[in-house]
Amino acid sequence: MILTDDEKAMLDGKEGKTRQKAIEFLVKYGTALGAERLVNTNNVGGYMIADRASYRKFGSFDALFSLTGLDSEETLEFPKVKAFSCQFETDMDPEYCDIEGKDEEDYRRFKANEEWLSKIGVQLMCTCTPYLVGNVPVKGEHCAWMESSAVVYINSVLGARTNCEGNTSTTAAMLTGKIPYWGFHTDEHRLGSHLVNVELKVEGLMEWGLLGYYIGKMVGEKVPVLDGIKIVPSRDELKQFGAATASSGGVEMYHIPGITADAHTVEEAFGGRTPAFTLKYGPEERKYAYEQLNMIGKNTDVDFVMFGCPHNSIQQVQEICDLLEGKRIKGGSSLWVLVPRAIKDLAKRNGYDKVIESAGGVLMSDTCPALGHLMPKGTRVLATNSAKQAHYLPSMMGIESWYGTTEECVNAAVTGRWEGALK
Amino acid sequence: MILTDDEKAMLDGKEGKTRQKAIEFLVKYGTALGAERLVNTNNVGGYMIADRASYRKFGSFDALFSLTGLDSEETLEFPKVKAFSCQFETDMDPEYCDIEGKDEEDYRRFKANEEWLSKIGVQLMCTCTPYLVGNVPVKGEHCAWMESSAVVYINSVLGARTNCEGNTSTTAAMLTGKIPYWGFHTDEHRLGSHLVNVELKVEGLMEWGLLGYYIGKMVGEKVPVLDGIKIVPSRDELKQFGAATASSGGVEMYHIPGITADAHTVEEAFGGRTPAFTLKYGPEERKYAYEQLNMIGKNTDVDFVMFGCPHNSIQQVQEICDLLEGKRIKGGSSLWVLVPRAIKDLAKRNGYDKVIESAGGVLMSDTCPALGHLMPKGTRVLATNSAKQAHYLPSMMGIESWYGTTEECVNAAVTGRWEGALK
Amino acid sequence: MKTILHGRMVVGGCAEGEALVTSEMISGWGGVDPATGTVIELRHELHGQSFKDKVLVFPGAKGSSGWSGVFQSTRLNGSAPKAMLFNVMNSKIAVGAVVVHAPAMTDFDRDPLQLIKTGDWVRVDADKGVVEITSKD
Amino acid sequence: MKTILHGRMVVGGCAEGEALVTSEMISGWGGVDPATGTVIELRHELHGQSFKDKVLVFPGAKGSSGWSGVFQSTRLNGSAPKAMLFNVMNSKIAVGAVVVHAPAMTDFDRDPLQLIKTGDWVRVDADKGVVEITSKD
Ligand code: F3S
Ligand code: F3S
Repeated sequence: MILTDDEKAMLDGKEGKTRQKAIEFLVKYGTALGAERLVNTNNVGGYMIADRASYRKFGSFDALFSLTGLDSEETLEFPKVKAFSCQFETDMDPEYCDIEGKDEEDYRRFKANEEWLSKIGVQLMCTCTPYLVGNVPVKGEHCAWMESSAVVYINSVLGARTNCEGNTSTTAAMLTGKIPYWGFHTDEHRLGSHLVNVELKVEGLMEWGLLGYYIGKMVGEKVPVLDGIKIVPSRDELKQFGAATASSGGVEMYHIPGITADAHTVEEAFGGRTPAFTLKYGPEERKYAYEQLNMIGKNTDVDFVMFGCPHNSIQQVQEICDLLEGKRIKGGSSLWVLVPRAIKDLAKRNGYDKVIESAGGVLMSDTCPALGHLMPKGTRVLATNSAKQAHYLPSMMGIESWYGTTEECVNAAVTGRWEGALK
Repeated sequence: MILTDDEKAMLDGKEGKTRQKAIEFLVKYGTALGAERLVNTNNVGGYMIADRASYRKFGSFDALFSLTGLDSEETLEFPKVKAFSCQFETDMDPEYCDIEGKDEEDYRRFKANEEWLSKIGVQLMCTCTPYLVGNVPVKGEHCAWMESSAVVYINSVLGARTNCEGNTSTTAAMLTGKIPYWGFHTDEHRLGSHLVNVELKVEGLMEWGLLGYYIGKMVGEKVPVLDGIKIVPSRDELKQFGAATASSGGVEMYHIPGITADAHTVEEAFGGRTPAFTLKYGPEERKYAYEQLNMIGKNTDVDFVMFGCPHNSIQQVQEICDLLEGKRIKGGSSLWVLVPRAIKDLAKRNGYDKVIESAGGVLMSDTCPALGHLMPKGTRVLATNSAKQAHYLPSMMGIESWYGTTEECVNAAVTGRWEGALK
Repeated sequence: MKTILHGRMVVGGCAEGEALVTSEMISGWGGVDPATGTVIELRHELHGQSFKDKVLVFPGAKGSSGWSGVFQSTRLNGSAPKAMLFNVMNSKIAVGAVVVHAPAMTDFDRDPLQLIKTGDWVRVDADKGVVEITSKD
Repeated sequence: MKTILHGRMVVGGCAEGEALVTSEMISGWGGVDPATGTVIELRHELHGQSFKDKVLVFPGAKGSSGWSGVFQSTRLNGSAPKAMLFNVMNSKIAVGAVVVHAPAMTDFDRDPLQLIKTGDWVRVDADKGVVEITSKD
């Protein structure tokens, strides 16, 4: 790799051992990728949260994050970060230890972890939707983000430039303000590969989730270009769509010409090249996606309903509350509505916390079931409007799951029964 | 105007008198514009905050907002809004009544106002930067927003479509989900008119504010296209830039080809037409803008420093705190750092409230000096990094003002003296 | 001497009064004192002058979206213009014109800023789309 | 029968072991149990099988950005693959390969998914860019 003078100085240890270790990792990583150089970044989002077992084992945040964040067995002291840096999700909401099965030790560790991050200058956004709480990158901005659902959103919808980074690369990027110039940082890599002719009218969170799940399955980690989208999708629809493509496949970028940032037309999205493959999305494909997402569900006795993967916007909270208002969820069932912490503040201002609590649910922030390995005790059957959560939770937690509309899920919470169906 | 069936039904009063009045206004408004039809919108941001005098005079929110929001002398009862709707700024921060010179009556009215808005389903974002707290419109999304700095941001940077609406049109849009299809909703109107050759390297909030202030002055309410921008500006730089163009002029849309949403190239930004005018921005123009912004400042004894017009992002709060940490502002001086309420939550999590308070400043949300006609008692000389606030406050409040970098303003807060200069 | 101008109705009605003309756009919020109808923008050529009961002739509206709110207040305070004639349409001025309730016109066959001088007597029939100017000289 | 493959080094080093081959991309987070190196993605053809001490031959990495974290954990838990051979480079697998510390290669002259069968003995010299396959049959 070709390094600039400031990069060479860091590599020589001129800015201390920790930054040296960080840039050493970035050089190894760039070499693995086949990158020719690094690029400056001032927008990094990662994950430095200690779980109970690791923290007990390592005894300090410095030791643990030296390993997971810098690939260093030696414990290094962390200086202030160089880039604007955010903590994305965490593994618990400190306000709901009980419900999550966390104890005093977990709570103390979490608070200490927050303090440690804050001390090195990392913003505690604690969400997988940082673009809902002020981290809205500009088109062309070089970022280094983790969290596949956020990556696909900012690359595609906003036209920012990031690969789907990992713990180590984001930690190294925070400390150095650098990331390999490769992949979605370059024009070439952002061009479309697969053309998807969407023959149906796609409207609503569930439909966009199905479309995304199908496309991810079909294109893997390639770059799909959607043609035939007639109605401008909402931010929340795109959020669910992207998360679904990144779960069933590894989509980090897509184009909806005229709506997403990079291309006005299908031709532009392919950069003049011919699509490698052409797919269609019609009634059969929709049905296939629905069945894939619902194949783990047999038991219609739902005991856990979850909204907010990726974390809910205030608009989604409002929609849920409009459906929930004046109702009570079934005894023995649980309802979790997940939001970024800052959105919880907004929600409270409008009294949505009360609506959810009176119905017997919980307005939770900072975390999610899949990320925190958290579920209400004894959960057997989940219902959710999130394709991502329906994809991951059965594998991770050994439960059954149903995927459907927000309304079907609210009904399942109230009646305790799944009555959703593809209409 | 040609109306659809659902619009005609509303006009006939099928959805009640209030929505009837709302769509009546929209038809008058559309006629005034010369619009041919309305368009659906599900993203409306407006202002329904009662000030003390008006509330005393009208006695109820329904009466007051019937007049200011629906142009109706008759008091109408407000049903739930139809579109996703947000309250943008307000005229006070209920946490700082003392400092703002507000009393118990103001506080109670404010709280009652919040409750009233919440009851009709309006989200209490209470900021002029709703895109920092989750209202991030998608490219092509038809919106109806007030607040010039927000309008120019979402039109240009995000590619959403809105005119700069007023109290009445946004209230009517909330209740009906409609707005005239005119102006920036149409492709034609979004094309560039003026080419601006930027001959300087523009970097940092102050420089972007100067550039914006100059351009607004020159192009009025036209659509400038910036050529020669070499470094991708940050979200905050664009935020300051847009607010400045909308203050010295009436810019509601601009293009920075390749960075803002609508155009990849200068040619595209003009839709193939020839620019009506070509301007340049070089050292002289920069100097002119600086002098215009600083011409009201004579007295260098600064007693009020203000950051956050438009409201600060968490990144800006961090930058201010990095400069402020460990310092104390001068006795008798005031320092206000303004943020959206939801961002205050984030800031607290990182301890920035403490940093600001220990320095003798205040972390304030919901409002701003210009909007709330709020200043620390006895203020004579302001220093700010906001071109918009430096433009408006002297006229509105009869004070002097200085415009400069964040660092110069922090120094002025600490020393009580303005030592800024154009370098 | 009388001059006739034709234009498009923005808000209907008839009114007449003395003209107040400016070649500079007007800012509502922060640019006008709604109590008196006085222009308060420091850098404006009308700074210190009120449009109360005048026929306001100007290029158009600039600045904050509070424009219409301020102009509505001038109506409620009795300090609104008698009529408004302007060249450049935008959403601020359209909302503003509707809530001011006074006759308003735009899209003229000739430029009113050129033809009308401050102090001229102006009769506006927005419904018919006609403006009659009696020069003060 | 021995077959030789050439490719590009991703992470240097030499290792050998039995091949575990899949034509499906692997999800790290939510797809692999880091304690045992077992694939847990329910819909995956390797579901229930562990890559511990195997030479893992696969198209590439999919799914969440937790990929590298999970693969780093397999190293710490002693359940990592001996080597990784894959076709599609991306950032997840690059970070993952670096933190696994085992030799890794990509960009082969022929498709390893076609040439290597589960159970074959595979010797990887990433530094030299050579893979030697001894068929089990
Ligand atoms: S982190 Fe977010 S994207 Fe889903 S899996 Fe958890 S809610
Ligand atoms: S409302 Fe916002 S844009 Fe400035 S004038 Fe007040 S801070």
